Amino acid sequence: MTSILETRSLNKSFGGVHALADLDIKIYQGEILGLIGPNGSGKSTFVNVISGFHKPDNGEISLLTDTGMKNIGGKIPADVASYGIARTFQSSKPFLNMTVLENVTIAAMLRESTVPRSKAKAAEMIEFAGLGSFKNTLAKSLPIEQRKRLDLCRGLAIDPKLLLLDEVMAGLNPREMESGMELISKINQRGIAILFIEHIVKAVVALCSRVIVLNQGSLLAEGTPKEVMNDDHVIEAYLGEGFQKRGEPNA
Amino acid sequence: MKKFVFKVFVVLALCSLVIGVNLNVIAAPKVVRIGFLNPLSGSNADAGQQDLNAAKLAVEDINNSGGIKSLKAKVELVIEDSTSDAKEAASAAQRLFTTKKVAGALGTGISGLTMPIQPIVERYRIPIVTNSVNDDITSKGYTYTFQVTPKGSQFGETQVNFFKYINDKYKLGLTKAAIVYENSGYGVSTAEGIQTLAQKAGLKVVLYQPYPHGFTDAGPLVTTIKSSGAEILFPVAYTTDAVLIINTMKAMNVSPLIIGGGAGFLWPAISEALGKNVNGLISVASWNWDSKNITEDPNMVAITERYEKKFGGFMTEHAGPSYLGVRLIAEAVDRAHSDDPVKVAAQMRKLSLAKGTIGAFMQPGRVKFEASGWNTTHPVMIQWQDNKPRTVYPEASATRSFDPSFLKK
Amino acid sequence: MKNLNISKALPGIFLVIALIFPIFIHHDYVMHISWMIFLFAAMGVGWNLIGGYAGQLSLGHAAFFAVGAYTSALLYANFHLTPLIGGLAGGIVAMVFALLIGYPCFRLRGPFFTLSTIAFAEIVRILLLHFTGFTGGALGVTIPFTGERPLYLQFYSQVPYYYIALAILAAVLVFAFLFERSKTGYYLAAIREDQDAAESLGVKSYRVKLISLLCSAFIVALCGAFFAFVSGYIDPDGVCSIDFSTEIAVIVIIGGIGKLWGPVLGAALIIFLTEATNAYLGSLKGGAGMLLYGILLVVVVLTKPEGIISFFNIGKSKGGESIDDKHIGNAVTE
Amino acid sequence: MDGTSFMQSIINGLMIGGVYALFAVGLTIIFGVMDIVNFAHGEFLMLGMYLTWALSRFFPGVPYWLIIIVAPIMYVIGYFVYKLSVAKIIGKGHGLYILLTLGIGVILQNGALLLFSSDYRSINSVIKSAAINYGHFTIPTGRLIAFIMAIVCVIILNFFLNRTNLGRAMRATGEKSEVAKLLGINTEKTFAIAFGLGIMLAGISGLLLSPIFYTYPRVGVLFQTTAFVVVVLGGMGNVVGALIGGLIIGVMEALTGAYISLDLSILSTFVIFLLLLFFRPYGLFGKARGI
Repeated sequence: MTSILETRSLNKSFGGVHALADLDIKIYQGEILGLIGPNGSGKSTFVNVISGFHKPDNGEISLLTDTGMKNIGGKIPADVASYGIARTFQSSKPFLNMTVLENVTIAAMLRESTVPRSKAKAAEMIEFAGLGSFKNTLAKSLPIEQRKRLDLCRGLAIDPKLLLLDEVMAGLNPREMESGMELISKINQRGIAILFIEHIVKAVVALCSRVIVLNQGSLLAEGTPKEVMNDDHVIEAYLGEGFQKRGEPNA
Repeated sequence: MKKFVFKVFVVLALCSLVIGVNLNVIAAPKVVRIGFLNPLSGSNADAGQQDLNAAKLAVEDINNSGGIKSLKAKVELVIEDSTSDAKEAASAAQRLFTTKKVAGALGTGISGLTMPIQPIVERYRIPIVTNSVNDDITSKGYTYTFQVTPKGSQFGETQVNFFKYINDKYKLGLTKAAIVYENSGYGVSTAEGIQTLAQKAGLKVVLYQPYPHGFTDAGPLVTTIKSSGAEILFPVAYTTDAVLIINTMKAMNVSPLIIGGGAGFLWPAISEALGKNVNGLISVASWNWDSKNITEDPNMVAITERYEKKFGGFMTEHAGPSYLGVRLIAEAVDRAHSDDPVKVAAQMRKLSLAKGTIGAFMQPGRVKFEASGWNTTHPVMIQWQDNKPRTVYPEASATRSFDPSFLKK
Repeated sequence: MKNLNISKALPGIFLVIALIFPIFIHHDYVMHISWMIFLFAAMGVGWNLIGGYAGQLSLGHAAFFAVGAYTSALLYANFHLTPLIGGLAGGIVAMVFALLIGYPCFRLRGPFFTLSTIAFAEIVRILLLHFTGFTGGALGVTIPFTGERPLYLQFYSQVPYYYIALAILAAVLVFAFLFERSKTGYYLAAIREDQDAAESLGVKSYRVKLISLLCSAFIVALCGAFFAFVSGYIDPDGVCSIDFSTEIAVIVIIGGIGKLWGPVLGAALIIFLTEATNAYLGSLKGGAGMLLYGILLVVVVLTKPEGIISFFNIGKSKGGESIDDKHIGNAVTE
Repeated sequence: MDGTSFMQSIINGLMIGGVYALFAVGLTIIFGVMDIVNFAHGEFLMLGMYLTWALSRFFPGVPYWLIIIVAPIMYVIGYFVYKLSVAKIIGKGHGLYILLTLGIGVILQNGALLLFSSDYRSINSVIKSAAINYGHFTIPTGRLIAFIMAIVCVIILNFFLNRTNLGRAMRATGEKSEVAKLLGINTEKTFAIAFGLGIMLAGISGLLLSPIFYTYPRVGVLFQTTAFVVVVLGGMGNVVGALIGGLIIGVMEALTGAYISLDLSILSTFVIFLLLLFFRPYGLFGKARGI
């Protein structure tokens, strides 16, 4: 299992608060890695540091490229994207006054040389993501599910090797979550590794082959979803001290 | 379709408005129009206002004495505000020359506004009389520009000669000179004149310093003057900076002999600003109301008195030449028997007006334009005495002698 | 992006009207006003590339105008070079200046960028004044008018200037039309919508803004060269003043910022109104014309912030309505 | 350039710096609280000068005591200018307030030209060229008074902003206006007061300048661009920063003028400005936001 992304003693603190503390994390090729942890555990910071929006204090981030592992720590977001890492934002950030097609075309332009080719690619991606019927609607008039789907679709359009999904499922009803998970596994089948940051345990268990847990910026646990869910430390971190283990935590 | 029609309608409306604005019909032949182009707004508005007063008086005087006799026509002044912006001045000139049939025009008193107008004047072959002093105005081969006043480079000559005159006469023994000038067309051309002459006259130029016009504090400038040890100061500035320099020098008791470079050191505003402290101040001037060529001719004196009565202040350095400019154009129209600008220009080039005519209004007492369009004249030196600038040099033009009592101070 | 909701024919119709207009009306003053409108419109379209599409409000574009004017005028004064080449040289020199200001200034946002463009233009003006030996300093540069010299853009009649200015405007509009639809155009719209989201998709906002500034500088410099030869005299305070930079910006903002036709409409309105007020009110009392201009400015801002163009709904903008800059407070991108 | 003229340059710099500072303090308050740069600030300075000049014709002599009339009038003018115009475009993007304030500036400037004509007005009082000569140094009295008044105003202002409720409300609004609204602060009123205060300070600077300077419609332009530099140097919205920034710019201008060349003295201001914007955009003392 060759890893596509590795961090070695990754550190980031904001004014004394250690958001990330000596993190060594590996994401393997083609896997869907779940990343869970209570609020404020550093999940979003981790995504922001990997995607270049925050500069790491120290430590290394290396990404698999055709010429072997390359250190991408400290690169600006645009470079990180061109190396092949796409991301979505916790609160979706579409280009509001543009249509869905225009939104995705912007992303497709990273790899496609001309505007018409980018548009064609974008149309293709839109169909793939099931947004066909919304192609010419303005992003600002899309409901929450379609906005999330648009974020995903835009990320796809830059042909990433790794897709960072930051709480893509938040705010969706069960039916929407079902089709969301379907789309994510469809994306994964195209060989794109996914870092799946989510609170909804059901989705993590269903999609992820492996899960890592962060707490106060450091790695608390790692393993299959089942192992992690039953790990005492994890339960303690989530539910606070004083709770005994009571078998399978209900969804 | 409806929206489309609406849009085409708007565009056509805009175009017709542009056309309608200016195509008024040519007035009855009985009026000769003389254009007036000077800054009535912006930073040079105070100079423009002096020119406007003089031009109005000139037109009044012409009409009171029978207008243009050969055409039996009254004269009308067509006023355009050139503003103090060069681009707008060019548009104003374009508007004046193409939409109003003028026989000639007066404009402008500010070098930086006259030069952008000259190509337009040349294009429409309309004679203009300017009282701005920059040497370039009559050195670029323009044939329809007539410069009534002395040139910037002559200012230096007169200032240095005058200094030598009083330096010898009163044995002042001063040798170290500082030249500070406003970094503008007027400032640069005047300062270069002073520098070349001062060196030739054996003066030691210890400071040759441009300063940004419209500065907020004369402190640094006066400090530089003080540390340069200059005994004579040749400042070239408009009113705002001149007042600041003199006040700050008084405050820092730096008191070299000041020989002003015209404009700011000569206009009424400085006497309002300095009160009686202005008396004794010397300055070069492109024209002064009490030079001998005027005081010895009752008609000329009458003009300056009419000006003072009408506008409540002595006729200023800008007003005199502007008045003369309008009268010269009227004279040329009269001699050309036509208000066709090309004919008027031809007459202007032939003008040779000496004593007894309006030509006496400009020292040394005659008006004659060279091929370059420059009227061969020379600046005069004035000294403020009882809050009025009095001509004290050269002797041929002086009506008052220089009052040395101020030198001791 | 092509959802301009005007009929495709309208630009063609405007061009035809403009081409035949001088046949019917060729009074020199009307021609003068027209080429002034075309010139300011072309500069406005140039300014709009950075001010509208990239949302970077510059109040220092007179610096590029001055660089274009001075380069072409000095090339003429020293080597008798025709402005057809001198103008291009001016454009290139202006692009170099754009690199100088672009690199440092694009890390700034909101009022800080605007203030730094003011400082940049003032520095250019002061240097033009200071190096008298090279630029003629305060004495300025004269290009004497010595009769009909087409190679040096000198004509007796104003009609040729009308057509040259029209050609410049048409070329600039076509460029802007294609620019809007180019990758850079899309990227600029994306940046204006949400710079973080755009950067996460690989958009190098700094490089894209620099490209739009380079194009903008080239266009405005070209207009500077044209103006230098038509007016025959340029001086630092005339071509590089704060008031002039502000006028270019005001024309686009009033006409409709971020919209292809905004600058054209703004130029027509402002130039026409300034001329009309100066023609009728100028001689009345100094300042009356400008007072009306000030009142118009305030009224437009308070009643119709998106600019006059929204009345006509020509060329719906792709992206931001007005200059909505969300990162107002902090000066620097993280 | 011997020692004395170096010291004299420092004095010159501090003296004009006092005036720059007081003028900039008004600008920095408006920015600190309302996040807008007032491009008509110079014209309000001009308004203050004309007001003082007009009053001094009825009350001749040294005009400084006129502050008790000029200050409130200018505050009221500022308050209503905000209510009638600026209030309508708050939060609608920074391009609009630049245009609006530019428009207000053009109106004030040309209105003054129409009312007072373009002649130069000055107040004939002893202050005009009075100075304290100490050894071979000279301290112009008029500018010294302006310098002291600037310091006094900043101290009072600082006290007001930090100690009084209204002051704290203004700082809160400056920090995060949405949050301030939630806490029940009437941001509308705070904005109006801040703008009124800013314009009052511009008026006071006008009063201090009128005895030692000349008044004409475009006088504001001379001070405005420098004030932008001072505000950024001191940190947008930082009152004490604006005072220190003003003094630094004054001294820099004086020294460049004395040691390099006079016509480049303003250049030094702009070069500092650009360097500052790139390396310390929050100014020497400023925080990211608020006052």
